[in-house]
Order: sequence, then C-alpha cells, then structure tokens
Amino acid sequence: MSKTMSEINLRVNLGGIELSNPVTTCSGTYGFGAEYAAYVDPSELGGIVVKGVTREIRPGNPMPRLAETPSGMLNSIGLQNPGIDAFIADYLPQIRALETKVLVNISGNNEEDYAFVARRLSEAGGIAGIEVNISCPNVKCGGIQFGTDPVMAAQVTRAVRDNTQLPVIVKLSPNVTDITAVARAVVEAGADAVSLINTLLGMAIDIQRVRPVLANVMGGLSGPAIKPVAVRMVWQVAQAVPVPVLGMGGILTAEDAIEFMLAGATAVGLGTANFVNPAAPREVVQGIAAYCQARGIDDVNKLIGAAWK
Amino acid sequence: MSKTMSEINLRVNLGGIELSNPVTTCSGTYGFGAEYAAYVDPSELGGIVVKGVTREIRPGNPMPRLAETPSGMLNSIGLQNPGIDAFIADYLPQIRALETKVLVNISGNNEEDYAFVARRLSEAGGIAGIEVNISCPNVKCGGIQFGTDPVMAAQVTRAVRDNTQLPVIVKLSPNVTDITAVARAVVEAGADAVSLINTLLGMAIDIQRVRPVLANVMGGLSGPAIKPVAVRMVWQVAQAVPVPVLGMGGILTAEDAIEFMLAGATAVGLGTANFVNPAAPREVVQGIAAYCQARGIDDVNKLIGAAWK
Amino acid sequence: MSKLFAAEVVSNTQVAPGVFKLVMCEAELARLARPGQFLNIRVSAGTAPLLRRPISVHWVEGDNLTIIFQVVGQGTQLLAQVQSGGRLDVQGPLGHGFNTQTSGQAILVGGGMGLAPLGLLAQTLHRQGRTTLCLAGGRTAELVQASGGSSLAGLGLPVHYATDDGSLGLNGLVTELLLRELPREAVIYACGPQPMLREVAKLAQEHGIPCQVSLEEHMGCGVGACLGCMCKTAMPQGKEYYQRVCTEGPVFDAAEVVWQ
Amino acid sequence: MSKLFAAEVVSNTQVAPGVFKLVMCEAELARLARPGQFLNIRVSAGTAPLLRRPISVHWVEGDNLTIIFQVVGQGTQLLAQVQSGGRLDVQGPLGHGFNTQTSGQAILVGGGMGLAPLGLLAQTLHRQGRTTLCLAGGRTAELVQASGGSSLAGLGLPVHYATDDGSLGLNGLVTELLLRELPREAVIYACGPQPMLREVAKLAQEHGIPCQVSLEEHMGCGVGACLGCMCKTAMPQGKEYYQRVCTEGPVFDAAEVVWQ
Ligand SMILES: Cc1cc2nc3c(=O)[nH]c(=O)nc-3n(C[C@H](O)[C@H](O)[C@H](O)COP(=O)(O)OP(=O)(O)OC[C@H]3O[C@@H](n4cnc5c(N)ncnc54)[C@H](O)[C@@H]3O)c2cc1C
Ligand SMILES: Cc1cc2nc3c(=O)[nH]c(=O)nc-3n(C[C@H](O)[C@H](O)[C@H](O)COP(=O)(O)OP(=O)(O)OC[C@H]3O[C@@H](n4cnc5c(N)ncnc54)[C@H](O)[C@@H]3O)c2cc1C
Ligand SMILES: Cc1cc2nc3c(=O)[nH]c(=O)nc-3n(C[C@H](O)[C@H](O)[C@H](O)COP(=O)(O)O)c2cc1C
Ligand SMILES: Cc1cc2nc3c(=O)[nH]c(=O)nc-3n(C[C@H](O)[C@H](O)[C@H](O)COP(=O)(O)O)c2cc1C
Ligand code: FES
Ligand code: FES
Repeated sequence: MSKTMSEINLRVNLGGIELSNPVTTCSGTYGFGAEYAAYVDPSELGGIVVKGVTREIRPGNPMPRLAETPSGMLNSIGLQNPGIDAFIADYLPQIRALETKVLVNISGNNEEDYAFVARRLSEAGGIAGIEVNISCPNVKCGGIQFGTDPVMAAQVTRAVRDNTQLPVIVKLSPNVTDITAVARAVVEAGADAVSLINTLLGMAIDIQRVRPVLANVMGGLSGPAIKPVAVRMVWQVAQAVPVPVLGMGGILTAEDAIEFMLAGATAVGLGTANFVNPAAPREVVQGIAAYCQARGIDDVNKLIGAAWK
Repeated sequence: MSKTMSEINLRVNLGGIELSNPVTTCSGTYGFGAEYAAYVDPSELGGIVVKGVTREIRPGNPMPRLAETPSGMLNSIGLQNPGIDAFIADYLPQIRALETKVLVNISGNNEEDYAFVARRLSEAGGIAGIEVNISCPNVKCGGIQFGTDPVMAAQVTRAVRDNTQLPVIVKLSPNVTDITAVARAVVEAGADAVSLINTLLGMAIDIQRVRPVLANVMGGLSGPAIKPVAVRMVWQVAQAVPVPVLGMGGILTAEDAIEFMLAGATAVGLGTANFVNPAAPREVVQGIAAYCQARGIDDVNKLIGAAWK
Repeated sequence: MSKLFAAEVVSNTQVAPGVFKLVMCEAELARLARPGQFLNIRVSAGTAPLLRRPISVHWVEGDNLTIIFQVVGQGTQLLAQVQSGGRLDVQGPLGHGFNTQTSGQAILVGGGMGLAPLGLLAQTLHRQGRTTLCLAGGRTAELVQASGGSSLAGLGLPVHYATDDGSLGLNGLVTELLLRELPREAVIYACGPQPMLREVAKLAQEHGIPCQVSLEEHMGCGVGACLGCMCKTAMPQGKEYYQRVCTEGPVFDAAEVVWQ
Repeated sequence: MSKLFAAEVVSNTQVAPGVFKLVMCEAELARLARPGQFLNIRVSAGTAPLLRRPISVHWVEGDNLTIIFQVVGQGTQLLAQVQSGGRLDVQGPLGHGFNTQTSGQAILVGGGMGLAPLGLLAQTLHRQGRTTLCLAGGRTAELVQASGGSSLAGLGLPVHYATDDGSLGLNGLVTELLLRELPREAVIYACGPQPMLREVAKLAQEHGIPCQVSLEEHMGCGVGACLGCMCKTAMPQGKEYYQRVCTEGPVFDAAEVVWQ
C-alpha cells in the first residue's frame, strides 16, 4: 500500500533528541543558524548543529583557509569562534528562537575545557544537545588527538557526560585505523550517539608558489569526494555500537542521504552541500519522503541499516 | 637561464632503480604492461608496476567489482592473478621485453608467501624491483592488516628483504592513524623506498537494491577524489623517512604530478588516470618537463620536496 | 588496435524520448570498427563523471560512425548535450565483437538498446550476402525504431517486431518471436537485457543452435588492464573462470556464459 | 535578502580574449542588487567544480543583470560555455556593497576585472547626480573597455585611462592617474588587484580622503556561514580581527584593512 507523503513518519530519535525529520546541518558549515534562513526555514529541518565553540575566544587560522579539490574542498578555519561566554551572551538568544532542534558543537584543548563548556551550555539552557568535536584536524592542540586515541576519546566523553544532562553526541574522526574502536570507547564512556565523519586530513600545494595552498598547510577534506569513506565508516560503526549514528560526509542529494541511512545512520548531516546548493536540506527532506512513498515505506526508521539488517 | 626541454634532466633514482623520468603507472591499473602500449609506448615511461601477484592463483572477488563515485571510483578486484608460477611462465617473458623499468607488485597471506614470491621473482630475473603491497583493502587475509600495524609491516618487509637482492619498495596503506609510523617501520626493516597511497577503504550502497554496490561490500577508493589525502601523506612521509617516495593517488595531470613531487615524491604513479585518459602518462612526462623549463629548472630532482625544503 | 580520437561530432539528435543518435566523423575509427565493438567515450573534461562510458558502434558509413544511446544517468546526460561541430574524446574501437565467419541463416535478436550494436552487424552480414532475419523487441514502437530497428529495416532485411505495449508487431517478448523460428539451422546473435539474453541462450541450447551474446558490465579501463568487468564463464569441463567483458567480450559464446 | 534564482541567460558573448559578458534576466534579482554586491554562481550541475563562483554585478537595466568575467580556470571556463536561452543557478545578491551615501566628488578607480563592479556603482551615482570621475586601468585598451571601461564611458562620465601597453590613455598605472587628481575633496571607490588597492588605500590615507575598496577572497558559502573568506582588519584602537569578505565585505573601508 503506497502512503501519501504526510502519512509517512519522518521523526527519528537521535540519542534522546526527537528530530522532526532525519536531516540536520553540519557544524561549521551553517554558521549560527541564521545565515541560511533565507533559503530554508530552520523549522523545516530536523535540527542544526552550530559552529564549534571553545572556552576562550579563538581568532582562527591565517588566510587562505579554503581550497577547492576534485569534488571536494579543504578548510582550515581553525575553530574561529567568540568563546563560550560571548556565544551564550550574543548568539544563544537568537539560536533559542529558532524553531528547530539546535546542537552546539564544542571543542577544547583538554578535558577541563570540554567539561567547562559543556557545563556552561547546560546551565544556559535552550539547546537540544551537545556535539563533542574530538576530531578537528585544524588546530594544534586538542581536537584531532582526542579523536585518534580511544582512551583519550573516552576521557573527553566522560568529562562532558559528567557535566551535562543534555544528550551528548561525540563526533568521530575518520583519520584512524579503526573507527569502531573509538566509537565503542566513547559509547562506553556515556555518549548518547555518535556523529561521523569529520573531515579527512588533506592538503594541496600551489605549484606556482611552491608552497601549500592553505596557510595552515593541512586542512580538512569535505564534500562528495569523501562520501565513499563516510558511508563505509557509518556502515562499520552502526553495526559496532548500540547508539544512534548521525551520518555525514559528502551528502549532496536525497539519494546520498538515503545511502547513509541504509548504511545505518539514524539521521544525516549536510555540510559542504549548503555551499553548493543552499536549498539542499529541504530537497533532501522531500527526497527521503518521496523515496519512502515510492517504496510503500510508512516510517523512515525502517531505512536505518536496511542494507545490512 | 631557461633550458630547452632536452637539456633538463628528468632521471630520478627510486631506491636504486634508475628511472628515465619520474612517471610510472600503478599496480592494478596497467595490467601487465601491454594493455596500454597502443596509447603510450612503455619506453616513454620511467617505469611500470604490474598487477599484484600472489603465491597461488586467485580468482578474485565476485562481480560487481567497480563503482563510480564523485571524482573517484571504488574497486574490489580482490587480487585476481594467475599465481607466481603462471606469472613467470606466461607473462614475465613479454614483460622483460618492455623497454622500461618494470616493478612487480606482490601480495600474500603471510610472511612466507611474500618471501616465496619475492624469491621466485628474483630467481626469474629481468625485473627492476619489487613493490610489496601490504595495503590491499580487498582481500580477507593478508593485505591490509599488514599495512595498518607497524610491527607486522616491518616483518613482511624483512621477509621480502631477506629473499631478494632487488630493490624493495613497500606500498603503504592510507587507512591508518599515523602513516609515518608504518613508513619508519618498513624503512628500518630494509625498504629501499616506499610508495603511497594505496586506496582508501570505502563503499557505496545501491538505494534501489538496498544492498552494497560491490559484491565484496567494501572496496578501494581511487582517483582525483583522494588526491588531497595522498598529497598530505606524501608530505608527511617524505619528511619522516630517509628513502625515496613513489607518490600516487588521484594524479590526472602534470600539475597533479608536480604537486606530489613538491610534496616530496621522487617519482609518481598514475593509476585511475589511465582509465580516464590513456595518454595521461605521456602528457604528464611532457608537462613536468615544460614546468621545469618555464621555471629555468635544469634537473627534475630539484622539485622533490621543494614545498618544504 | 584501439586509439584515442578527437572525433568531430556531425550531429546529435534526440530520436525518441531519452534516446539520442550521435554521428561522428573519424575516418580511421570508421575503418577499424567491427560489429559488436564499442567505444569508450569521455563525457566530461573534468573529474566528474570520471570514467569513460562504453557505447557500441551502431553504424558505419564512409568516415562516419553512429552511436545510439539512452540517457540513464549523469554521463549519458552530458553526452546528450554534446553539440554538433564539437569534438568528442573517443577511445576505440574496443572489445572482441561478433564473429561473422559462421554459416547458415543469421538470426539477430535485439531487445531495447541492445538493438544498437546489431546495426553494424547487420550491415556486415548484408554485405556478405548472408540470409539474415532480425527480431527486434522493446517497450514501444517508437523506442524499437529509435534504438536501431529502423536501421535494420532500412537495409531491406526482414524484421519481426515485439513490443511491450503492442504498438508494433507482437504484443509480447522478442524471445517469443525467436521461439516461433525454432528449430532451424541458423546462428543466433543477441544483445539486450540480461534476462532476455539468458532466455535466448537457453532456447539456443535447447535447439542446439550456436549463439553469440553481447554482454554489458561496468568498466574501469575498457582495455583489459583493471579486471573490473569480468564475466563468469565455464569451460566444457565445467571449471568456471572469469573473462574480461571489455577484451574477451563483450561478445561471448552463449554456451560459455555462467548466467547469474 | 539573498535568494536562489534560475535566471534566464539572455546572452553570453566574448568581448575580449578570455573576457565574457553574460546578460541574465531575473526581475527580482535585478531589483535587489546594489553596487558592489556579487552573485554566487553554480557553474556545474555535477560535483566538479564543486563550489559556486563569486562574480560581481556589473550592470542592471530593467530586469536584466550583466556580469563580466575573465576565464581563469575550470569554473569560469564552464561559465563561458553557457548558452543563451539556458538557465543559470544564481545565488544573490550577496555581500555588503559600496556605500553611496557619501558626499563630495566620487572617484572610481578600477584595475583589470576590478572595473566590472564599478559599472553598477557608476549607474547609481549617475542617477544620484553625483559628480563622478572614473579612472580605468588595465593591460590593453581592448581589455579595459571589455572589463567595464566602455560601460562607464557609455554613461557619459569622464573616464581617464591607463594601460600597461599604452594602447589607451596613460602608459602606466591607474594609481598614477589617481595621484594626479589628489589632493581633492572626494571619496574614492576602488576595485582591482591587491597591489593596486594597497597603493590606492595608501594614497587615500596620505591625502585624508575616505576610500572604499572591494576585496576578493576564495569563498566557501558566500553567506557568512563558513568563516573561510576572512580579511584581517584593524579597529582604530589597533586591535586586529577577521571580518568576512562575503558578508561584512566585499567592500571595506580602506582604512580598516590590514594589508598583507
Ligand atoms: C560494451 C558495452 C556497450 C554498450 N553500448 C551501449 C549502447 O550502444 N547504447 C547505450 O545506450 N548504452 C550502451 N551501454 C550501456 C552504457 O554504457 C551505460 O548506459 C552508460 O555507461 C551509463 O552511464 P551514465 O553515466 O548515464 O549512467 P550512471 O548509471 O550514472 O553510470 C554510473 C556508472 O555506471 C556505469 N554503467 C551504468 N550502466 C551501465 C551499463 N549498462 N553498462 C556498463 N556500465 C554502466 C557507467 O559507465 C558509470 O561508470 C553499453 C555498455 C557496454 C558495457
Ligand atoms: C566578491 C567577488 C567578486 C568577484 N567578481 C568578479 C567579476 O566580476 N569578474 C571576474 O572575472 N571575477 C570576479 N571574481 C573572481 C572570480 O570569483 C574568480 O576568478 C573565479 O572564482 C575563478 O574560478 P575558476 O574556477 O575559473 O578558477 P580556479 O582558479 O580554477 O578556481 C579554483 C577555486 O578558487 C576560487 N578562486 C579563484 N580565483 C579567485 C578569486 N580571484 N576570488 C575568489 N575566488 C577565487 C574559485 O572560486 C574556486 O573555488 C570575484 C571574486 C569575488 C570574491
Ligand atoms: C568550513 C568547514 C568548517 C567546519 N567546522 C567544523 C567545526 O567547527 N566543528 C566540527 O565538528 N566540524 C566542522 N566541520 C566538519 C563538518 O561538520 C562535517 O563533519 C564535514 O564537513 C563532512 O561533511 P560534508 O562533506 O557534508 O561537508 C567543518 C567543515 C567545513 C567544510
Ligand atoms: C582497479 C584497481 C586495481 C588495483 N590493484 C592493485 C594491486 O593489485 N596492488 C596494489 O598495490 N594496488 C592496487 N591498486 C591501487 C593503485 O595501484 C593505486 O595505489 C591507487 O589506485 C591510487 O592511485 P590512483 O588514484 O592514481 O588510482 C589498484 C587500483 C585500482 C583502481
Ligand atoms: S574494464 Fe578494465 S579489464 Fe575490462
Ligand atoms: S565565504 Fe563563507 S563566510 Fe564568507
């Protein structure tokens, strides 16, 4: 029996966060939620994840910070952000007003930083959850080291877990030999969900200047180029841990998003896609519904992991 | 003083192998050397690396073995090959007749396999060197496990080293947290050079069939999509080990090849590029020479690592 | 001997919904191409789509080659946008085509886009003066004609049709047409979707008629270098092994093929 | 308020070697666009090239907008191939443009493709009845005219030229033309290569003249979301901080910019 679009359940539960549909936007690619509101109303999205916030203000890396690559891009923003105090004072009020679930992505130099930011956010209130970035390749200390070592990843997770009642989603780095080991470690340490993948560590060289294109030398590779790696890791992690997976990495269309859900993602994140097509998040929501309808599927949850279940 | 093209030295030394120019073709993408001879005469190339050979005959993986991805492709050939005896009897005579340096890529299930194949190849003679594949993502045992553990990688390298006088190039897997650790380990174990990168482990899902596209589920991602990751790893490894690097991963044009050399590669390998443009190897040789000429560089060796030296 | 050509595009026209006929001019390629061979065409100057697209040679006339293709994805969509007067990056001719050194009546069986490669085969058999019967199937009259049916009829060969909607010939499958012709001393040449080919192969075997089938497989290199395009085949002794669709094929002896 | 448009391409013509003028028709976009703003244009339906290309609005006439661009890489090459009658995926108008609520004579200083955004600025100032002087520099007469020089002259504004090869006006730099006009009570609007802008900013500062410069930076999003396109700026107190070229810019007060 084929269903009309409105009869299809698109709601998913991402580690305690009820999303009206499985489509979210990725940290660092969607600003603080208002930048893209002219293109897609935030209320049409399952949720948004705002730019990474740290304890102290961060100026970010020198320019150039971006380079285009085949079907992808490199960035080395370097976690530029106003710091948690200014974030709470200047940005959180607007963010609270958005009619969607908002997750705040946090980073730090050490466990105390993560714990501090998590506590401040919980006290401030008004957000749906915390995404813990243990995988930013663009900062010297903190970030990626935590993400490549299961033990350190677990410590950071526990530090956040102990300082908030909010759902905690830990964002994993793809730059590891075995992502399932890190996933298992953070889940044991209390993560309610995991998100993956962050960017692949890459670089480009300007052959005219005979120097790296990015001032920071290396940067994070995102976009469709990395999709096969992301799908593979979602497939592996979703089968390895009992918590939901927020899948991302190169999703541009509804077909891409469905691929991630069939691989085991409960929800998906659109990052670089926003730059390419600001209407993409809406199109992906609609496309997922249309796919379900065409196949007589009444609940989007039935897609999750269907390629291996 | 600008040089004419013929005055520019294009010769490079890859761990004891004198190449007439830095351009080679990658294992598994160039057959046994004859398949592309109609497009580019092998004598125009610095060298070629033939398809991976194992001790025993291997039927390879079931079909489908290929999937196209954004600016890349997935393969899961599964090391289909006739086995070392048939290789020596049926293919080596033609290979010896090629007027270029030929490296044979070898794989195995365990150290003894690698040692055996290396010894047989050395005894058979007529090849320039051995490329040790410790990084094939498409076979169940052997292959990638060796490539992700420095200790095992070193053991395999030593097993080959002890069984041949030929130059030994160890091919590294990019699916690791720290590729420099593996590189250092194989160099300490006697590798004359390292080649990188092999393919990134990836997958794709057919959303109509709700099953992985590849029969083998996962496959190796190659092509321009992975170039930023490959350049980054060449940059890291070239600065970490004292032996030459054979760089590969997404090279399509001379500009790409130069990027790898500036990152630290002594020579480069073209893989997927052959499928896209069978004339690519020749165009890359010419383009490297033209770049040197335009910048008044009389020796291609001056490009190696110039972006960090 | 295959080569790379920058073939001049003479015309590129939509001949049915989503079906295009592209004529290119390249004397050497036209001279080299044999029935059942294919071209590997670069559809984008950039990196996406990355791989070439294999398309059969449909027709050769003087220095001109024609291909007929259906828009199914990004690559064929780009190919549909190619303008006449431009250049097309073509690698070919590739593959092991139909063996026409056979005897008896030739029965050509084509389904859908599988009709396209039968054009050059029919041209060749016609030139040889071979008795040839064509069985052409497809969804609609328009599609059957556009995919190559009209070229076959244009040679003056007898063509029997079968369409899914009954708009031309039999309202049914092309294999039903074949069954009507059997048994007979003949050689069958078939191209089309897998289920059709499997059925044709079965009928041929049941009636002891030699049969050549043209297969499709996703390709990396098109020249036998990557081992990506394998077809499982069996030797008479029963041992199964892989052959390359791009090199040992795309045309195989139907009796050899291990049908999936 | 920026939006996504599928703008109809009215024409796309080469106006000098490697320089194209593309006219599109999109009433709402034409109505919204302000001088110094830019469009973010998708140049490929596929994934490579992936990112949109930022191109300034050169001219607005009724429902039509004109852009002028130079082919420098793969993206602009694809843009050059866009056919009239087709649709262009355009995001815009974007950015903080020139402030025209100034007083005194307006001196427009453009170098190379930097002349393009000065067109709409000149249109606006002209409509306001402001006294405007245009200084247009570039490599050759042909390039200067094609990049926007002829549009400025077409408004009837006085234009002084400087070319590298002396084929039009002064054989030298546009900044030399500017120097000749100083000191003067005026406001400078400048767009062009970094070294030119740095020099213009220096001259403006030396003569105490307000100066607005339009900068370029590689962009991810174009809407302020990615923080990829920063420009280092300084507050009067000397503290340096990054501003977004796509949002706080591309037009900045020259005195704020920390020149690299
Ligand atoms: C020997 C041979 C001859 C062919 N002759 C013709 C012909 O004359 N006319 C015609 O319309 N089609 C022909 N095909 C099929 C044609 O190659 C595919 O339809 C085409 O590659 C689809 O590309 P796409 O980008 O539009 O589709 P997508 O589905 O987007 O392609 C994705 C990838 O899959 C590959 N692919 C998809 N379908 C096929 C297929 N059926 N066979 C092989 N690879 C495929 C593509 O090459 C590409 O790498 C032939 C195929 C082979 C192998
Ligand atoms: C606000 C703004 C307005 C512009 N207005 C115009 C204009 O009116 N006419 C015109 O010809 N050009 C203009 N440019 C420059 C234009 O964006 C680049 O020339 C174009 O993006 C090059 O793309 P490509 O693919 O051809 O080159 P490639 O060098 O292949 O591009 C590679 C990448 O670098 C980026 N890039 C390269 N050069 C520049 C550049 N100068 N600025 C920003 N990004 C760049 C591209 O967008 C792409 O992501 C403007 C740039 C900005 C930022
Ligand atoms: C410009 C840019 C900035 C990013 N900043 C962050 C960040 O602050 N925190 C984080 O966890 N991930 C960050 N990411 C990673 C994305 O959230 C996402 O994981 C990654 O880009 C893969 O998804 P995509 O291919 O859809 O972009 C950033 C990515 C980009 C492109
Ligand atoms: C079809 C295919 C088969 C391959 N087979 C092998 C192999 O047998 N042994 C090996 O070491 N690498 C193999 N590789 C990896 C390539 O040699 C090369 O390392 C990789 O493709 C990256 O380079 P590229 O992006 O230029 O293709 C294969 C790659 C492809 C695409
Ligand atoms: S396509 Fe490479 S072997 Fe057939
Ligand atoms: S381009 Fe993204 S902030 Fe400016």
